[in-house]
Amino acid sequence: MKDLLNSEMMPAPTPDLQGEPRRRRPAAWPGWRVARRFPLLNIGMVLAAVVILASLLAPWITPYPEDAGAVIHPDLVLEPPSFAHWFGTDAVGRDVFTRVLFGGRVSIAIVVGVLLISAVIGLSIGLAAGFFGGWLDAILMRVTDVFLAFPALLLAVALAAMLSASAVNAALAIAFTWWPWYARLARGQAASIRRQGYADAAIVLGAGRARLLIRHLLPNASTAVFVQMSLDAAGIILTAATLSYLGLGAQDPIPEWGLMVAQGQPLATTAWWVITFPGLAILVTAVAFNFIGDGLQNVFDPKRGRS
Amino acid sequence: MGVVVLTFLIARLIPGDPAVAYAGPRATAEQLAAVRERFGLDGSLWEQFATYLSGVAHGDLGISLHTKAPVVEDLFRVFPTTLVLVTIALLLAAIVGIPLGAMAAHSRGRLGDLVAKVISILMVSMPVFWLAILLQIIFFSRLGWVPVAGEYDTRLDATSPLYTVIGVPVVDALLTGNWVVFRSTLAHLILPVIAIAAYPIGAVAMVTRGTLLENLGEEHVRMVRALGFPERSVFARFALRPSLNPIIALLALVFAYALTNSFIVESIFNWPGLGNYAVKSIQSLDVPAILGVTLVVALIYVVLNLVVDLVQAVIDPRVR
Amino acid sequence: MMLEVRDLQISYRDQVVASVPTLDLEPGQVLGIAGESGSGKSQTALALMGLTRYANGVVTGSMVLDGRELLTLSPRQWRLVRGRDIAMILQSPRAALNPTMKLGALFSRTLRLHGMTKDQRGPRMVQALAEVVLDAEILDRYPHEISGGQAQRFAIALVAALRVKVLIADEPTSALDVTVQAEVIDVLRNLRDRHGTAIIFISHDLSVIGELADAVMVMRDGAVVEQGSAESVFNQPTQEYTRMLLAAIPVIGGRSR
Amino acid sequence: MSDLLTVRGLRLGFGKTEVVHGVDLQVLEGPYGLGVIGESGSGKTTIGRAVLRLHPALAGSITYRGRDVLTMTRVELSAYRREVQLVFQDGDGALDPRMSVQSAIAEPLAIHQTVARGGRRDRVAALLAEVGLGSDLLARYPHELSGGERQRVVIARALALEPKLLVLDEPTSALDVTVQERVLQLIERLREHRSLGYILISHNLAVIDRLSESCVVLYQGAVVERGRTRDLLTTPLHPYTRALRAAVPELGVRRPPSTRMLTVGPPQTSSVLQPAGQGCSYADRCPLAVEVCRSQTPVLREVAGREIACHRAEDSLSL
Repeated sequence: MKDLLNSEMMPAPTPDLQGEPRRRRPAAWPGWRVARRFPLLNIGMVLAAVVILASLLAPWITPYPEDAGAVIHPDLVLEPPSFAHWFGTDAVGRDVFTRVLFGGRVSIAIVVGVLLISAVIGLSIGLAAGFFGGWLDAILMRVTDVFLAFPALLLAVALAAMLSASAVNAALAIAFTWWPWYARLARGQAASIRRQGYADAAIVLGAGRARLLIRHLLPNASTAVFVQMSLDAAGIILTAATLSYLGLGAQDPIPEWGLMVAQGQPLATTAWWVITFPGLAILVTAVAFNFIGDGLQNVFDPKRGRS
Repeated sequence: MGVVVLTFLIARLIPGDPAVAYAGPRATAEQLAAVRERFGLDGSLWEQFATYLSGVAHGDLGISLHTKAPVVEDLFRVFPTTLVLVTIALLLAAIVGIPLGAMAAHSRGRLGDLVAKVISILMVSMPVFWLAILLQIIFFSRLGWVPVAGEYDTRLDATSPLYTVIGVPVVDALLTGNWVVFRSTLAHLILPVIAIAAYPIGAVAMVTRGTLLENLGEEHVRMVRALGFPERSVFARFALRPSLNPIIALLALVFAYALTNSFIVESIFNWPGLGNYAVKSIQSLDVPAILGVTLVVALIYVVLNLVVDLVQAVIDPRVR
Repeated sequence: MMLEVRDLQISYRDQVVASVPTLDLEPGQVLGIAGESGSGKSQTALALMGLTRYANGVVTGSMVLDGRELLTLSPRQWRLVRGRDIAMILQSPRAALNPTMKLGALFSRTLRLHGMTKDQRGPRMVQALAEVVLDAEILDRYPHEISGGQAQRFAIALVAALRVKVLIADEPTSALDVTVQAEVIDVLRNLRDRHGTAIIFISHDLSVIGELADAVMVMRDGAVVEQGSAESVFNQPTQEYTRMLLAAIPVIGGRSR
Repeated sequence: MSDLLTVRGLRLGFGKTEVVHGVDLQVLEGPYGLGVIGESGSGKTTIGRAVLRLHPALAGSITYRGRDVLTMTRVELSAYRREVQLVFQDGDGALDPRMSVQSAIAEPLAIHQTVARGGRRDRVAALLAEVGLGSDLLARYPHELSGGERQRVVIARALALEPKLLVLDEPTSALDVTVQERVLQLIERLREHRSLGYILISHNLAVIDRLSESCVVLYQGAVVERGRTRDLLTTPLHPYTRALRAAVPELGVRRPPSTRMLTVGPPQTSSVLQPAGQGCSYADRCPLAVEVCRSQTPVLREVAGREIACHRAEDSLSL
């Protein structure tokens, strides 16, 4: 147990017998050998793999795949957990286990969609602002500041209320509130890389803007963006679930975790299982992504270990 | 200013006709026109915006469609309650989160660190609505330890009437020395506060750990160790103080987050605050009210940033 | 002999990073430890301060100061040695001062920690600052408001006020400009002359060590390569590595264009 | 001999503060080294960057082989930067951490298409050999190299375009002495083989002495003394140069503090550098300062075969 997180301790100075010591710092993905020394990262990756596999394979591994849709089993209403129904059944008799697994597909689709949209928009805007500076930077950053002045969830709620309630619209609303964070991150990265000696060196060697951006900026900013994306995956899961819980996301027959909690809320005192398992699913998925994000942070930047 | 434009656009773009929402589905065309005129909904978007802007400048946010009272009055009524709730939750987050993070930093790389980190991550990964419902079921429905719903037991009004001072029962009771009601308000506060504080506790603990570790690796910490200062004061005085600024910045950020979470928690615990008001405004497409709520939130954000800058300047001379 | 070190070995996770068979120091003596990066010189300094434990390292051997074995001390006992018998100044002088504290507060707290009354502290601080040619007005400043040279002199004033027996100076001038470096060396020499403080002066630069040291120890890859009096090491080095180090120092007028 | 690079009246600043106040420099056709001596805050690094147009000039001119550098178009600038290269101090992270040694050195070849793709690998290996490194390092990344190896890679990359002029900004200050010695030898060899002209920026007088024909001493953004390196370092005239020279520790020579011109100066009351205004910027620290030093800014003038900006140069000569 003593060695649990030992890689985070002060690195022992290892004398290099060939003369000058070579700096040892993890600049690129340091490989699985190092990853194994971060227990939370591993637990996170295993959990995430289980969640993703279970939801992808849901149609084949769930006992009642038809329960993911709009079916009613009047004879099976609110059965407590049993061998036949591991997580019990809901108010219209659908198998909660089946619905929880199918729910993962919705959540994962939302996470992927939101991350793609917001990262692409945010990165382009942020990199451009940090790279070119000047008035473009000023304008872009004022715009993102306005967005950031708002609690993201509130903005998403307002947006989702304005669009018609559906999972896709919820994802769009979240993406719309999320991109400024990437813009700011990318801008900071671009500005700091721009100050590095190698950026100047590239200019002196004749590199144009495009080359500087593609060959130097993007690869060096990618680590921070990567870490941020894994941490954000957790935040998006939570936001998406909250929107659905408020009735602003996926609608009834769709098995969405937040929605399932909302539907189960009035019955929760008597049938605890209808809200417990969907909620646990949200928690476990968010924990998995947070573990991964935190672990990656430690791998890439062991000194800081921000969270 | 940007915030005002954004809120206005969002509110105006919400589909559905607010006049219909106000007058009811069976209203006649004349009735609708009258409503539109009364609320300034008949002009072009620009005219509406201009009217609205001049209103904001004069402290007039229009009249709420669902409470039919001036939005400003509504906000003054509901906001203090939420402010008290969120502030208490954040105090709790600081009181629990900072020591938790400090403990993690102290036992860096050992079991205590891992435990603290897992706790923190669980806290920030918790869906707040689910946590609120669970707390309600476990501690109220099952165990019956604490009451839920509302700010205090209104039956007490008969025996110990509460005098209004600022309109927030817990503060009023404290100020007027009404201890019976005060105890009731505290009991009612416990669960909502825990639900709101969960995320901030985790976030504060993680940031505390990170900045503390960063400072512990600094030369100035090595220097005071070399001067013979005991570990306790190395930690509490020399390492923690320069770490406070990032923690304070985080608290401000988390305040905004907690405020939004309080909306959900308030509706679950039936708490008559800003959140409840906001949820009802959205449901009834109450444009002036929605605008008012968003403006208040944005205003809090601005004030908060100001406070953070001031506090940081006091703590760290480099910021001045 | 005031300080006697025997068979000192410093290791992290079972890997030895520095070993010093013998190191002796008398009052008022300046011992220079020279070595390139990775030579183990800074690790030796940490071990002499009893600070290795905070980096999760292990020290074995023996370190006797005025007849008292230091290595077997408890953390509590060590605290009473640090700041009273041994003190340390570091490479980046401004980073070594707490950024949120006025210099006077740090100074005063340190003296209080080591048992000085309020009445004693004021005059002692002013006197110590005068020794390093700093105005007492500096006590009202924060670290970011002073220069690197001033910060290093302030740190030396702290040490002077504490009247320690041994000062460990880990690359105290490497981050400074040459002219400022000369000031700091003068101040250190003054400290030694006035209070008889023994100094362990650690540097990668043999020529700086030559300005001050009576005895010299050359380290490489965690081991002591050569040690002896300054005259013998500089004038008749016995080891090839020492000769190479000495030859590598660029000298003005050494080779002319 | 003709000028390779001429700098006249160069003024540089950050925002509204001017940090370099009208500096003249001259580099002859190689092999030739111009030393720029200065401590932190002297503006020496900014001058180096300005020569490569990495920092905008407020006023003055930079002329490279008769061409005005400051008015060059993008195309001309690109051609100019093929002939003039910059070698950074190692600590600046001059190598992209995500690029292998091979791609780093090949980058200028790829940008300027001077060597066809197929020949690049051989060219890179040849450049590595020229700076004394084996081709086994080609696949390494910067963090897998030692400080000395990294600096050699940076030099090899700068040489890839066959430059005529190098700006060497503290090329060895981050290195251990034994490694520094090898890098100095490398620079010495390259200047002869490739007929290089270079500006060597350093705070280390011995490095300047070894590698430059003439040099300038900068103090707070202005040249205070200029001349042949050997003269200037053996008999420095400006009180600041004298202080610098006296502060250099010399092996086996243990001088009592009193022989230094600058012992522990008066307590400095201000941490910020004085604004450049009236009078000599060195007056506050100068042991020779008199009334005129505080009221009139000295200009460079010829004294005893060199240029010096000091009212008391003649008196300094007789010291």
